[in-house]
Amino acid sequence: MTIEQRQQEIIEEFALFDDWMQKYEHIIELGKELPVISAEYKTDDNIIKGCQSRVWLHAEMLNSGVVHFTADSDAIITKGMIAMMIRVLSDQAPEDIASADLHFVNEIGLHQHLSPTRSNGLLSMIKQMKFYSLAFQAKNNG
Amino acid sequence: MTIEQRQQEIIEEFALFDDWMQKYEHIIELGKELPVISAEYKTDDNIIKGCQSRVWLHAEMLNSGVVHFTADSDAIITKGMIAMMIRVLSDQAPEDIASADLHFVNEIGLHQHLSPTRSNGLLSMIKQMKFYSLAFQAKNNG
Amino acid sequence: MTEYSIERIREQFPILNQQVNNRPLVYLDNAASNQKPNAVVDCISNYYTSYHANIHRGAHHLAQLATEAYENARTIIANHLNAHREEIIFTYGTTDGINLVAQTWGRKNLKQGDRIVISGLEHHSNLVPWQMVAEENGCIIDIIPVLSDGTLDMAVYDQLLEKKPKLVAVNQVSNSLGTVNPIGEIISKAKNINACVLIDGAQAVSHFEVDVKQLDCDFYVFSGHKIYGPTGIGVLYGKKAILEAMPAWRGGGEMIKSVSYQSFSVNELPYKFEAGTPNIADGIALGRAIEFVNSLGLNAIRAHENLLTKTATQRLLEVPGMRLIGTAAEKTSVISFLIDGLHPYDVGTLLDQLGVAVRTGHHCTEPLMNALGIPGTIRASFACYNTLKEVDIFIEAVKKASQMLS
Amino acid sequence: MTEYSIERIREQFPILNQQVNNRPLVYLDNAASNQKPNAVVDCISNYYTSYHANIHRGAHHLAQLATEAYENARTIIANHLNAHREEIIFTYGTTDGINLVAQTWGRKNLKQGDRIVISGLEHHSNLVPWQMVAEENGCIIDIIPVLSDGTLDMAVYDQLLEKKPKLVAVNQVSNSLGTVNPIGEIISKAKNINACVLIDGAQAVSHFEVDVKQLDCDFYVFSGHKIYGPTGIGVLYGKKAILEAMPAWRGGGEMIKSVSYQSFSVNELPYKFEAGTPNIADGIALGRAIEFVNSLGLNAIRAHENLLTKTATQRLLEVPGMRLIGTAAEKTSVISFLIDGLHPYDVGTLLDQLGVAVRTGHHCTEPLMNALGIPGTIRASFACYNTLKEVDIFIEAVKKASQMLS
Ligand SMILES: Cc1ncc(COP(=O)(O)O)c(C=O)c1O
Ligand SMILES: Cc1ncc(COP(=O)(O)O)c(C=O)c1O
Repeated sequence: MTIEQRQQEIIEEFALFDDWMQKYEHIIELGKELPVISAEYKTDDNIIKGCQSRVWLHAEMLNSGVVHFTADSDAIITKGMIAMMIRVLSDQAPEDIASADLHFVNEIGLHQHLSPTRSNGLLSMIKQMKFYSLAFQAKNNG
Repeated sequence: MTIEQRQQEIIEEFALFDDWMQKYEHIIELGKELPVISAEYKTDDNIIKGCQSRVWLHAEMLNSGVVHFTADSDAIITKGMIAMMIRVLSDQAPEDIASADLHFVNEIGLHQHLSPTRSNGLLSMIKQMKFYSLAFQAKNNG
Repeated sequence: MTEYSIERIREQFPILNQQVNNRPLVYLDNAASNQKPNAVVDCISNYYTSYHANIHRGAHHLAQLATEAYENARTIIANHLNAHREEIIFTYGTTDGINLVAQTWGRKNLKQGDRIVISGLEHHSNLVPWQMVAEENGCIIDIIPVLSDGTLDMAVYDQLLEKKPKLVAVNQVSNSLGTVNPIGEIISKAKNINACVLIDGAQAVSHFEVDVKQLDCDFYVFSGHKIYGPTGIGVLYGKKAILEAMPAWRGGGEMIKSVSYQSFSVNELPYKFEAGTPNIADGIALGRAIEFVNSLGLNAIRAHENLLTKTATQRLLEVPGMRLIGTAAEKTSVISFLIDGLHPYDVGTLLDQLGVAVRTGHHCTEPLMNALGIPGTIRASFACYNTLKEVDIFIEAVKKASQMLS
Repeated sequence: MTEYSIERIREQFPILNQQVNNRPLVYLDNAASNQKPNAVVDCISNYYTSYHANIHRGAHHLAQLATEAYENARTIIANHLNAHREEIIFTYGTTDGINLVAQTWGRKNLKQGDRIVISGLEHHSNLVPWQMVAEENGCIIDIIPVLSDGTLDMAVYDQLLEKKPKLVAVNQVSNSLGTVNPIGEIISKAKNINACVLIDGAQAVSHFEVDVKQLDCDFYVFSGHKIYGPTGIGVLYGKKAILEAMPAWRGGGEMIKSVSYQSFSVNELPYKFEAGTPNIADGIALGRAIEFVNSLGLNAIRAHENLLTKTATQRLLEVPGMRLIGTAAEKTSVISFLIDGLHPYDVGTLLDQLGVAVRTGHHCTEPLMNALGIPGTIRASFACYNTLKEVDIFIEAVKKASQMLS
């Protein structure tokens, strides 16, 4: 599935919810289901420090040429948001990740979580995901 | 005449004027008529520096026990105001000067010239006049 | 004193009357910044629509009106603090005021090896400016430790004073925990060893009457936006003799007596510390804000806030896993808490969805949070306009959020 | 571009529609501070009555709205100056901005024996801060002299550059005389010898488009209240690399990345230089003020002001003893003058009685007045909302005052 198709999938999923409470319950669920990042990657090196919550992000280039992300956060709602980011961006080609427009966040009404004012680390995480992808891409082409 | 009587005199004088123009023409006239301060007193020592206009003030204690003031300014309206201050306060007993309430300025509608914001030196001049009087009084009593 | 009518008070704060996420707004982020009554907002509009002009030195009518209003605000503030007019310096906020003192009094008087005592409860704004001077001049900063209930360890304070610090800088009230510090005792003990004392009153002025003469502190600072006044304005009180001996900080128009291309001489107090065109509108409006609190009466405000705080604190304990952070006997209307297993950010996010505005995080007291071994707290804080009904909504919202997250 | 409709513009400035001393107000003190359109005033009221909260780090709705509006204002300003967002530092005014640069870049980079070039036209705010650093660090200040027409002696500037100054700090437009300085030439010559350049744009921003990238200056500063915005807010533009290399100035909340009791690390740009709760309301309103000038168009404003200035200048020459101070070919809408034998204060006082607001005195350029051998001037300055009718009233008032005083 392309990044766009995955975004559409999430948008449809969220269309089922009648109110914000169901929506947040779902995000919390997603947060709980996020595969645990392996301990070796939950290091200070991989930390993205928001003021409100912290995010750990690890990226690796698989042999198949796609970028694989694992991540974690100390806050569960942030973690739920991370789960969606990973679902959309992980295991995609680096050039697609780098150029992705994550419009689904707006469409499911959660754009406020990506506001710089939240300082929950999410915005920096997306920047960092794109940055990794660019780096892998450069290395591939180099 | 007491300080109060002199103030009343000025208030009555100004009551004759129909508009601000006559009033200011009169002040300008008073400014022009102010006896020249003698050159020996128009020194940097005696200067009271407002931002807008400068004032020179000299005070001396006469044998009769009253304080005699002479003063000058580079601005003619300030000088006119000075003329009135001198008319009211000069040649009075130091204790009367020190405790004088110069309500006439308000009553003739010129209080704005005594506002600290004008920084024309007038307010500082009055302070200085009272300060001299207190000093002379202390010396007398001492 | 007239009766404390919460309806009549709330009428003056139109911002409170709105829906957030389809729920009535319950604004409990007052320790970060409280809301402004109509009188303050109208004061600003009225200034700009009828008598704005640059102040001082202006010989024209509008300049005169603006100057009088601005200087009148200074007088209101001076009277409120029991200070002299020349001792009231308009700043741009608490942070600006503390930096002013650190960069003038501090850089001049704090020498190599000198000690500075601050408390473990300080806001970054009463810590970083001293770290800057300490680094430049080679001084040592000592911290009065915080006990587990959020009060200061006064026994250690006594020991620190034995090292003869040059400066003691503490807040009157902790913004993170609400602890009211014993500043009377702190000041008098510091004065015994001739230390200079700065009190950060940012969190105090909207709850307590402050008499700087009686306190006998050397400096007292606060922000307008924490006492129902506008942002961008604050006050530094300083004892006249100390202010006179201090070098100027910002150079420019208004703070000078005379300037040549070669040198300048400084103006008299308070102008010496007020370079450039000041924040005229907000200075005038701060005067109005102080009249507003005085019209309600700070004692009446505090009584009302105490009722809300006591009720909310008791009811919070109904929530499973509730952990109150800061349980000093003397507190203002700040309640900081954690819920076992839940991250403050998650709780704050769900409270916001429920219309309840609280603050989460370290509240600009990162070292305190580290000392307490917590990542931050959820902080609710009440002001004169909050109601018992809002306490109810708040408690229900905390319960709901806690449920959803568990 | 739409037609320049003075009626529609004046409707937006209710303050202009009043009587002073029973005469219609003619406000010609715009170089000191211009008036604010309704859009700016309403922006402030609207902020306080609907979405005030402390910004950044707030997880709740109002904090989010306030932060977005404040950061959006920063973007408007960045676009207006052709700068990047991180290069736009909110200050409290021109004076605050220049002091920031002097106390950070200046104290760090200006060493014993280093030379600073400023012009003889500078406002005290672009002189005293450098005198302070020069005194502390042992630097030498060189002055570009002012010629009799109020322009700078560029030949001497070339000579001063031969001494390899570290810094050139000049205003784009003189507040006392209205002279427009050749800053393009000043900057490029300074850049040839790798001097740092600060431009004081206080008097320029309400008349000219400014493109800091094209100018290639290192710093550009201005005040909100001189571009139809509120008091208490200003802007410092700095090149990113230079801002990054500069130490922080005010310490406190928001400007830090992380703090312990022992030390702190600084936040990224622009926050590194924005300690404490900023002037949120006025920052947002400054963005609105810039939208206002752009809605009229700075070229259209300047064309209108030029017409007023030209007309008034010609007609002033009808007054016996008229002496224009500052007759540069390139001027903004400032007319400074003296009348033989009359003191500026007297003329200003009578003009005020006639409803005409002008400024008199040294205009915070005392050294310039001394260099010109005059005690000060009478200064009339026009803004976008002044009219030819007001020029008439002004001229008649000057004649009347002159008559009364002669
Ligand atoms: C050229 C110039 N520089 C600096 C300033 C100082 O600006 P502010 O007083 O707003 O800080 C002014 C205005 O007074 C000015 O005209
Ligand atoms: C105790 C305390 N000190 C200092 C500050 C800093 O105040 P401001 O951000 O208004 O400069 C605050 C508020 O944030 C505070 O609560």
